[in-house]
Amino acid sequence: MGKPSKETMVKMYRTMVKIRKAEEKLMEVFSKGDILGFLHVSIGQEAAPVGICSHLADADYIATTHRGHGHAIAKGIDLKLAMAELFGKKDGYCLGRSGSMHLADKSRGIMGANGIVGGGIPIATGAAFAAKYRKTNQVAVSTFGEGATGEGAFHEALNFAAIKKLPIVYVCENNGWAEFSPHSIHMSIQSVTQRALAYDIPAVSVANNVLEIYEEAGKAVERARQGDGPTLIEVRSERWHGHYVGDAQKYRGKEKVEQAMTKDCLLDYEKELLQTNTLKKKDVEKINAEIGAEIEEAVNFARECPYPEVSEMMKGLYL
Amino acid sequence: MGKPSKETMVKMYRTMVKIRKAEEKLMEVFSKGDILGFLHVSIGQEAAPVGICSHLADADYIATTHRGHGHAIAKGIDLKLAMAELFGKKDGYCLGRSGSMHLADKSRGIMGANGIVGGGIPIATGAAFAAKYRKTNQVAVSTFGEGATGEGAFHEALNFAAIKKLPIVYVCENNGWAEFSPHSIHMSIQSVTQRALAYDIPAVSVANNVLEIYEEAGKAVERARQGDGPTLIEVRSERWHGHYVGDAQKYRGKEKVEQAMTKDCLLDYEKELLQTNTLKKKDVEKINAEIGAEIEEAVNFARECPYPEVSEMMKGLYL
Amino acid sequence: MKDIRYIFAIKEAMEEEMNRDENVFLIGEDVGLAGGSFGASKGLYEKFGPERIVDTPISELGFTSLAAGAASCGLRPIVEIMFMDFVTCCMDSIVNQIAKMRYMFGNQYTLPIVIRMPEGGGLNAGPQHSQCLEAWFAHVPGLKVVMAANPYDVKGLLKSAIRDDNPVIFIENKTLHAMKGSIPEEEYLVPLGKAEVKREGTDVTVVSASRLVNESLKAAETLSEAGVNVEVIDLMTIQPWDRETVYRSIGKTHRLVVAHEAVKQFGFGAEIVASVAEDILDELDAPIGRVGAPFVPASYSLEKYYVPNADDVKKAIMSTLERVF
Amino acid sequence: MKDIRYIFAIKEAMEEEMNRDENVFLIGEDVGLAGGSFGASKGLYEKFGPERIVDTPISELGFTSLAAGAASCGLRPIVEIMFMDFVTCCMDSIVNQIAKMRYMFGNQYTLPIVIRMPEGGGLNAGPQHSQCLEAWFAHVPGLKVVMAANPYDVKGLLKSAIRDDNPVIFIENKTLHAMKGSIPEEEYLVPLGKAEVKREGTDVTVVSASRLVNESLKAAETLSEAGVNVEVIDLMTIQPWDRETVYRSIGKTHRLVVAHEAVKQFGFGAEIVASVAEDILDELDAPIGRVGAPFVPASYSLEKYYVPNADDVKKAIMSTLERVF
Ligand SMILES: Cc1ncc(C[n+]2csc(CCOP(=O)(O)OP(=O)(O)O)c2C)c(N)n1
Ligand SMILES: Cc1ncc(C[n+]2csc(CCOP(=O)(O)OP(=O)(O)O)c2C)c(N)n1
Ligand SMILES: [Mg+2]
Ligand SMILES: [Mg+2]
Repeated sequence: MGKPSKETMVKMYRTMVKIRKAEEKLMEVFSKGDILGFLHVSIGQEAAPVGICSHLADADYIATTHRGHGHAIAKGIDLKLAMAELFGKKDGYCLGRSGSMHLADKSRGIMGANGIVGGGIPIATGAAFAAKYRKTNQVAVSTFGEGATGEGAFHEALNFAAIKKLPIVYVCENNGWAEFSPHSIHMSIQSVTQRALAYDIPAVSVANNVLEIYEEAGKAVERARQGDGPTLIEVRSERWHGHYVGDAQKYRGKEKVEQAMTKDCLLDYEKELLQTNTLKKKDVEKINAEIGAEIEEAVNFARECPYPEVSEMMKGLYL
Repeated sequence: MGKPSKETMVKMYRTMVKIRKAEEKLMEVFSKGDILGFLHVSIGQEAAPVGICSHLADADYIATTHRGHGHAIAKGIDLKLAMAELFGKKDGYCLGRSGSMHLADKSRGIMGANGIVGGGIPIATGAAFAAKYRKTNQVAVSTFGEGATGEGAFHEALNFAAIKKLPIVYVCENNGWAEFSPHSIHMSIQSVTQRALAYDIPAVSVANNVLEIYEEAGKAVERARQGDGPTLIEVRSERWHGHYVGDAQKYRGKEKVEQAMTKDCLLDYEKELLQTNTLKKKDVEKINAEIGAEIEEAVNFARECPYPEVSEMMKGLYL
Repeated sequence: MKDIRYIFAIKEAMEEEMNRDENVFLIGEDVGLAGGSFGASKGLYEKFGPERIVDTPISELGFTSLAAGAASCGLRPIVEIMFMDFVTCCMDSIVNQIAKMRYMFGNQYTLPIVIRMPEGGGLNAGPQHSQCLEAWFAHVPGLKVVMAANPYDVKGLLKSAIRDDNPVIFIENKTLHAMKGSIPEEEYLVPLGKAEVKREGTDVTVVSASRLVNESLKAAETLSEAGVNVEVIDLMTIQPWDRETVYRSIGKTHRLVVAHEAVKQFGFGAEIVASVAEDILDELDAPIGRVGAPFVPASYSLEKYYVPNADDVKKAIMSTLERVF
Repeated sequence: MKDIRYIFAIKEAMEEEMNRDENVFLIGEDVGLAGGSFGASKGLYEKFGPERIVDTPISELGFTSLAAGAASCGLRPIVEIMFMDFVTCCMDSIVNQIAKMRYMFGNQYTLPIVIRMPEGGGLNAGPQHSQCLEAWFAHVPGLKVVMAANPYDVKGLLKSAIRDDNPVIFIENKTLHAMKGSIPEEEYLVPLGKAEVKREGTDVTVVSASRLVNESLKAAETLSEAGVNVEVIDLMTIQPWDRETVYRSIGKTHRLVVAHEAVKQFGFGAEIVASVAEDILDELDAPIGRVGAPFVPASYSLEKYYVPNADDVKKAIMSTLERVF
């Protein structure tokens, strides 16, 4: 695997910016009431989806969580159609039926965010099963938070994947919080990697650094493609914002929030790219401007798109 | 803890004989059609329930499985009333409603066998929770097979017990088979103790030897009573008979069955007691005769006891 | 009397019962430090501490079965399932263990457990966060199923549920959490197993529960202007439900509409209708009417067209009235 | 034609469909090495190997959701849940994931999954091994629910279910596993969503499914000696169910009995009755009759009094016939 090419490095930066800016925009429009339901943003955690999805092709699979915009974007989702879904519009990926918690794009192997904590883990495992069954060399990725590792679904899925040596990478984004409670409420272990010992699954814990994640994910994806079975990667990040947009975070305290925000995987990466001269200041500005415009365009598209008609509600239940 | 007293050692032998003979009798009457439903015997696995329950008082709790006669007997269940239940009779512990898979005796902390694999694990954990809540120094024991460790219930229960340091001992009787499939279908690890690493729960694997089990169980029960939290004990035994009585074991092969039967934890213990002069040949004979008579009596009691009346079926659903 | 919100009435009920009986405790995800996802236990952690207001890992099966074990040993757990949709993760605990433990063990154990869960739409939270599944539990012998339509009822019913020695599935409705109502300062109970005629009428009986009771009352108001006299019955307890009150009303109005937020097909309304058709069919003067959500998953952006409301009840009433038999 | 047992007809259906389509595979506990707990997959492991006949750890949630993922990627899983009671362990997979994935993701995915499970009594296996829970699934939009009463139907329906692009809950009955029946040598299908008039009659319509169809036919035979002419309808598919056939029959007999093995209260029969009361109440000449298990957990030693049989159906028919309206 080794280090990413310059091209990949720039692309990773672009994608991280895209996730950051898209979610900042989402927070804004949500606060205005343009988006309904629950909105969980992953700001501060952009490194993981980008580091991992950089190793995936469209044909590879990913199943994610309620906090899944980043993964969808990193896996290449069409921003316009995704925005339309978030706005609940007719042209959205799910025809406006489902919103943020259920973004999916079959054409790019995005098997869906999930409103059920842990729900996506065995589903992604099923995708890995299908890849092995068909002897394609597709790989599946399952992302989830540290809280999700308390669910039986996590345990049952990893056990099966280990037994069958399925081509899957389990990525636990340990952002320190599950809803309104800290790590210590959810487990008595320091690192989620300990969970993998129960299945003899190799595991590694990485900091919230896109290049480190890229490296470990590369090994894990390679392992999976070679038929050597699953890997668990823990990414130690911090949640910048509340559990959902609108969460006042009384349980957390302002200082802790501010402290979390001092750790910025995007800014760190940007600095590194500038220092190593991989990008120049003006490249960075250009990228940010381009992405800003792309997001603006997507939001405008979503805004102008009509809502589904009521009659469409009854369509398509059965095939 | 240390070694058991002579009295305890003899009592343990008695109890092991009682389990063995009771189940042999059950196989006999089941084959005659006196007992209906499913009957899962634990012959060859008597060491675990006895080694563990020797440390428990009536006030301590145990929740077991479909293969739970041994634990119930070791925890002191009244053999007559238990037999009556197995025969589906009115005087049975469950009024004849439930049979072998649901033996329970509240007065002795026997919280119930369970027809759902893994079902009893979080229930026993709840008993430990109650003991801690009330600051009694009761201990709970949860027994289950290696197959049960595949269920989410196992994972969720152990995680919680570890976090809350509950006074519980998890006893996995790894008898090599879960229904009709071997260990390798159920996990990719060699020892169930590896599962405990996921929760930082101390774990130990012991052979099917009642004194070794007694020793490890003693430490674990002590730990629990001291407020130091859960322990997982794996007992490596072998299933002598089929999954249930009537299982032809085509999946297993005669040789393997015969091989399993060469390992006899009861006979081993008997030999040890004789060699160390703890018991004399005639004591052994006497004990066996006494227990044989006790079982005969229990079976006769059960046989003569009437079935519940149909009208009783509708009674007691709600309190 | 004092004004109080539904969610706060829930808190008061739990607090009073916890004061009254030290065996009562609350367990669930984020019920402690955070005071509950919907705020039902706000302040209780500070008052009762982590021993009695127990935050759990995300493990519905684990902590619901744990409650079963704790109840077997004499405690009286209140379990909070954050959204009713998540009860799918612990059906084994509820159906195979909790519902059966008393009967199955020959009455040796009592299982005084209340499992609270909010159901329904109102948050545009989409298909996995809006379901109404009470009919499932009503089909399981051994459970009581309770639904409360307003702050007064929710407090009185929840207190009764906590004191009840049987397992109770206690269903809240998310849109009702913010509803205000008037309740006495002093302690009161609302009994389980009794329906209440929330509005008397002579032309048609609407049998309902939870939010749809309020919608039915609205529909009744509108129709009263048109000279139609609607009787609205709030079942409050779905299982075991109060046949007497329902049958008495039908004996008077001879017309029946059942209304719930759950999808209409195979919903609890079907059982009411089937019982009527079995026991007192001759009392009916017209085909019955049914109100429930359409037979598709709950919708995100079309939620307001998905969730049944007063207008749907009104239409069902009108159509029943138009038909004779 | 050839004689075959119900359990073997299931095997044949799976085998034929696996021959026909390499995307079809079977997954569940002990389905492989052991050929299934009830023997439904005997010989298939030897023929198709461990890749397509997949033994799992004891983890109903894990492997059912796994099937959802595999189906999303184009495979066609058949999931075996050993006893229907254990489906409580994977309600989340079925209800929140499988039932909704197609609709919820805007029709992007198809979920051609068959989830097989045997229900009911017959083995004296007690409260946690005898339940009939089809009404739950019928209440969930997105699932089809199928029940087969004999070897011919089970083979034809299962083949149709495997070919269907929607998730199907396919419910067997343990006492039927050993039932013998005659089926054609050549391939045939029985369509989903269509009921069948299993016996024509003019006096009363019995609507039923699975084992109770056979019991109803027995009851009908006995009653025919007394000059009563019973029409027996086998729904076969509970969701979506065939209103047309049921309504047509009631239009002829004007009397209705519904019969199932599940507990009567809130069972699927309630929905049939409620629909009739909503749509064609005026066709009924007498109160309806209902047959189902009593409202307690299944009993071990009293099972034979618990599980409804031909005699119960006969009584319900008689009581409907005695009453006029
Ligand atoms: C089965 C289930 N239980 C509870 C919830 C409510 N819930 C939504 S997100 C969440 C916390 C998840 O924490 P974590 O897995 O760490 O992910 P994060 O939100 O931190 O990304 C909870 C409890 C749910 N959606 N599903
Ligand atoms: C939830 C659930 N799934 C499946 C079963 C069927 N079943 C009964 S016993 C058993 C095997 C259990 O194996 P193990 O835990 O090793 O215990 P053992 O029988 O070896 O004592 C299975 C699969 C069940 N009873 N409950
Ligand atoms: Mg988290
Ligand atoms: Mg075993």
